[in-house]
Amino acid sequence: MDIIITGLILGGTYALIAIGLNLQYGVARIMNLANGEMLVAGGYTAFALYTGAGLSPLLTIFLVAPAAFAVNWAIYRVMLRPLVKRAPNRGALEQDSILATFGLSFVMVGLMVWAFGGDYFNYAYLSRRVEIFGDGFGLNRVVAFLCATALCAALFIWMNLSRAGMVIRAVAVSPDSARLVGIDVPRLSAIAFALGGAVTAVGGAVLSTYLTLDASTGVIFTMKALIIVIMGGVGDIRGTIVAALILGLGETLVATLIDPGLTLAAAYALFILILLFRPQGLFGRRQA
Amino acid sequence: MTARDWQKLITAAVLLGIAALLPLTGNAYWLSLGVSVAMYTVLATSWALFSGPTHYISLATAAFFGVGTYVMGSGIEVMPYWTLLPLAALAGGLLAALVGLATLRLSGVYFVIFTLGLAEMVRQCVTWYQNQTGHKGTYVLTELTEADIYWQLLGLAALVYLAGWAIQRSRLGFALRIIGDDEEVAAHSGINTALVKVALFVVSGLVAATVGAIIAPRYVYIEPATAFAPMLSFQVVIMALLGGTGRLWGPLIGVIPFTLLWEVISASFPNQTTLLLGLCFLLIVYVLPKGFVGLMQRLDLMRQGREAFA
Amino acid sequence: MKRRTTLKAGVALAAMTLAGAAFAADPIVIGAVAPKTGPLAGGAAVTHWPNIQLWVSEVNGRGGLDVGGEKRMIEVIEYDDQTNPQETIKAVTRLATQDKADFVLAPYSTGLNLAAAPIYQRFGYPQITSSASTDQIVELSDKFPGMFFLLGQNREIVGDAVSILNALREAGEIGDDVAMVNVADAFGIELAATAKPIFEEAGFNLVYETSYPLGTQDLSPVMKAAKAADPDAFVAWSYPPDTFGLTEQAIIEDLDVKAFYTAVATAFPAYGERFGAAAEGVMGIGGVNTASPEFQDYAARHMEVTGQAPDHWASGMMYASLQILEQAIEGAGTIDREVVTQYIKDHAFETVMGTVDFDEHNNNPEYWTVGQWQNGEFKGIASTGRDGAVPVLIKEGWE
Amino acid sequence: MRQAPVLSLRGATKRFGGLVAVDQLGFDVAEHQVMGLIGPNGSGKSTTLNLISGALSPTSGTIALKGQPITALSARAIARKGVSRTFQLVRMLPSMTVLENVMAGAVFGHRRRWGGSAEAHAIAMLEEVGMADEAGSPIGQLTYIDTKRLELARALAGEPEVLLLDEWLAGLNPTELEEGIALIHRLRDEGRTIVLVEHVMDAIRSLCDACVVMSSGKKIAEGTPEEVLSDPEVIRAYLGDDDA
Repeated sequence: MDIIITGLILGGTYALIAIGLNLQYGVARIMNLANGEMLVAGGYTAFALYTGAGLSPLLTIFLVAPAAFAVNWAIYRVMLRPLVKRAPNRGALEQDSILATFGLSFVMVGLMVWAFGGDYFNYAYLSRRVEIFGDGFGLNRVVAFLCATALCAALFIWMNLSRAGMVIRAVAVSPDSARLVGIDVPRLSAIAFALGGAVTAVGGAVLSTYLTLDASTGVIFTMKALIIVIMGGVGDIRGTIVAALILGLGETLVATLIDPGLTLAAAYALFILILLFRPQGLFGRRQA
Repeated sequence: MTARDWQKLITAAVLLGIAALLPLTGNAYWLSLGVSVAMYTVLATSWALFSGPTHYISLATAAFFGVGTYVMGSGIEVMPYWTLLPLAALAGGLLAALVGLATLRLSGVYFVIFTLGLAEMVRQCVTWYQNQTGHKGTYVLTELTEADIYWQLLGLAALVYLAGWAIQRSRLGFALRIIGDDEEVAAHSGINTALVKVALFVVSGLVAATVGAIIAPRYVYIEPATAFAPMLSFQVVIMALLGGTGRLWGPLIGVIPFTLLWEVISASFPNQTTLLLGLCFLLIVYVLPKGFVGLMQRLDLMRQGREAFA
Repeated sequence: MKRRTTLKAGVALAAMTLAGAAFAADPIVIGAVAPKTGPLAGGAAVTHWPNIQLWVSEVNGRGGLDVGGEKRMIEVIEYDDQTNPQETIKAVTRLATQDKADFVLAPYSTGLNLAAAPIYQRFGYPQITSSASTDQIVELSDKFPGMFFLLGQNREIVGDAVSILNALREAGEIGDDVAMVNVADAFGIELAATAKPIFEEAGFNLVYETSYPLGTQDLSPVMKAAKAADPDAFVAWSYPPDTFGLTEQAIIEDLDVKAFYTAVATAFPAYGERFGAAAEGVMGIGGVNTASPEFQDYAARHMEVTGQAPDHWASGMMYASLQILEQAIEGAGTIDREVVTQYIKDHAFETVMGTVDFDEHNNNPEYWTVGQWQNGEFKGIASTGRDGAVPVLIKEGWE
Repeated sequence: MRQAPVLSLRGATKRFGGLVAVDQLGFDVAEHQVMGLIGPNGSGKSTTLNLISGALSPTSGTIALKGQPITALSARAIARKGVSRTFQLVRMLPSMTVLENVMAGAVFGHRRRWGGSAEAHAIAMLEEVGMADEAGSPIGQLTYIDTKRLELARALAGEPEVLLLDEWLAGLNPTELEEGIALIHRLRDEGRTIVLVEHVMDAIRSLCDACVVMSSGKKIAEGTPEEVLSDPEVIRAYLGDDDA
């Protein structure tokens, strides 16, 4: 029981890390390697506002979200759109976007070091014990899990029930056909990219309540997010959620039952196994 | 071999000979840059041998490099240096073969992410193993100087160029170009696409591992974080693409300006090094999508166009 | 366009030079290479860079270094090595050959120091390391005679931690059962490997023993398992992010131990700020004599100049390394590197951490090994010959 | 005594999830025979070619080349055993010259040539399709029918036992169509064994020795073009039940 709850809570953390990237990659087709930096930036904002102005990180997200949306919108329109236009095929776009966003991640690390310094930052927020079925858990992690649940549920409902969500899903499935039925694909891609960035930054704000971050740690989160998104299947929110939970549970199982030293190795092994037996990911569609 | 081939071969040998004279100038600064250039040339060229024609972006360089570094690091106490280099190559090649067999069926981005994760996974396994065995620090204390390391890298570069040249002229190279153009046509023409890809991946893996082993004495103290630094994989890709992967010498003309640019940025803007390097990456992607080779070909076409009009 | 750390006094000097003041001597050019970005940037931002800033401002505030009767200002050239040994090597070489640096401060961390050691050796720079921790001091100082080690040896650091637990056990405060975990990275692995036989020799039972990867996001399985083993003491050979993570989990799990030890970053001021009263009684690597007026004065100046407090382990060591260089240059009365290096070998130095007198292996034999949070300060409780150790406190819960 | 068939399918079946694209298909192709595979859109013709060439592997059933089973083999192995194909949508090797495109077939095909021999053979194949003059051209400048010809030359360069043509005549204008039919006629006269999927009825009538008609994955008729095209069931399959 303990393992399951710990695993689920960790899965929630992973969902917060990865769900934004899924939108960016699944819909806008940008494999964003600067995803982790966006997360750290969100975390830093929460840290600064909490330690500076005493603002609760849970309120900060309402500031972070629109700001990150705007920034990511601009990034997409200015930086990435030209790449999309120029790419003759999806493979070329992937190559270009990997390189461009890798450069972007450097730029963002540089900007963050410049703006906030290279220091570690963390703070105590809701760092209390709560008991669930007799086992103790960090309240901040539980809250993060609830945030992840709320965020995923909201995204899922929005994607499946609203018109805008349907249109975004159409773009995810087939940008070419979407264009044929009169969908403004560039605009939708920009929205999806910006939304993904906003979700990631919000995730960072929530995670900063219990993780120690610094300007250079983004890459760790990028790696995790990539693995989860690929495992879950590109362009499907359910896949990412399931993959995040599987990874959380798997790592906790290995850590508890085998050896914590093998958690990351186990995560990669899981990732490889899924890729080998289901290259399109858990929920992905096989590409024609 | 035609006269033209001989001419090329001799030119290359002369250039290599000139490059080998660098340490004799006694200028430590240029030598330290020379080591960087030689190292990245070898890595980027061997990377391009595989990734250029197949368009598979491999980010596994750091994994192979790290494996080589660790072979050297853990063997130097018990074995002579020169036996460790082939051992490192073997280890890198073996890893590449395993990974290749398992993953070269994956397409595009899946392969990219997998190779990116590979360095991390190997690193985790190495550290876990060391932890289990109660390892106390990996030191590579040798008498090798910067010049020795530089010459070894040059020698390896020569081997890589020879291998690349031989491959280009072989069935293997031809098969690789066909795969790069259209894998389905390749399979239907009777090419064992998996074997060809694995073979080339193994070449790039064993070369990168050898480079890691050669560089290990330079690091003196081997840590997982520096041996498996993911940064290396990206640097190699960027440099190779900056040069252009369509020609054997393409990566070289990417490595040299990039290393110099890197040096200028590091030296002139110590507080914005990372920021400016990022901007340069972006610039390369936007301005030189096909690298210098592509740029030269474009200029060539333009000149021909003008001549045609004249 | 080289950006050099020109602080107030430096600017004044530049103005004087521009005004044509011919009597101003050339500044002493000092190179500094350490991470500003990359995995170790967080640690360097706490212990490395602020001390350079402080030292330069102080020395230049005094009008510079007294080199054989002539006052010479310091000009620092900084490079970011991005936590990449290749870059460290290039940057040190660049400092030596292009910038013609008179001295180059030691880089940050064991790995980067050792990678650069051959270059320091080649150009004859004394390399006074304050963040390199190794058990190969004898071999290394033999190979690199200009390399000095301030931070101490792992054997001692680990041995003293065990001794403290042993003392607590003999006092009847704790039993034999110890839970030991470590971060699976070079430093953590080495400390754990050193610690294990020492613990066993001392008759402790390692009731729980494991490692976890660097960058683990959730340490709760580790802490839950440690708690389940019901230890009397908890020891973690940890790095900055996980030192925080483990402590937080210990609080949440309410790990009931009388001795709680985490390694690197326990001595960071941020640790005390983060955990407040819960930090009370937590032990960690390092320590200082907080009662020493020299250290108090240093801490106050550090706060004033850099806007942040020094950590109570490597910060003082870093500053001490700068003081040693300063005193050696002034004492030798020259910037001849060979002479200065020999001076460092031959003399003892007064630093904020007390007197430093390197032994025949260039090792600083007297350093703090274990510290503990007491009354909101991280104080030294064990050392290899330093004065001012305070008695050990029993950890009384997490409130 | 009848000669053993070069290619034979027995009970070949391909399922995609619930959909049965090819259902218990069986037919033989004799040496020097031109076999037409016809049927309405979506009847499983191209899937059948993909099964033969190894692009897809059958769910059940057997396929044999000269009596040897090739059912479980990869596309590469099947190509090496002597099956060459063209694709429904032309597939070129864009970075290579015309000659190199053809050499790709010669170097790795049924008979593995290399160097001068491969080049000479490739030029011979280009002559066969009437493109010898363009050997050195990059393929970006080719007309549509030239890309079709080139692809044919590449397939021929492998010196196949069986040549599979997947709607090779589709998309040609009337003049080109005439040239195309003439070209395949020549191949036929050379005595090559060919399986072609085609919609152009004129071509089928003039080229095919025999036809297999497919509908919804099943074989509904087999015989000479005249026979099958007058079969009421075939007409019904093409025109739909209402008109029958």
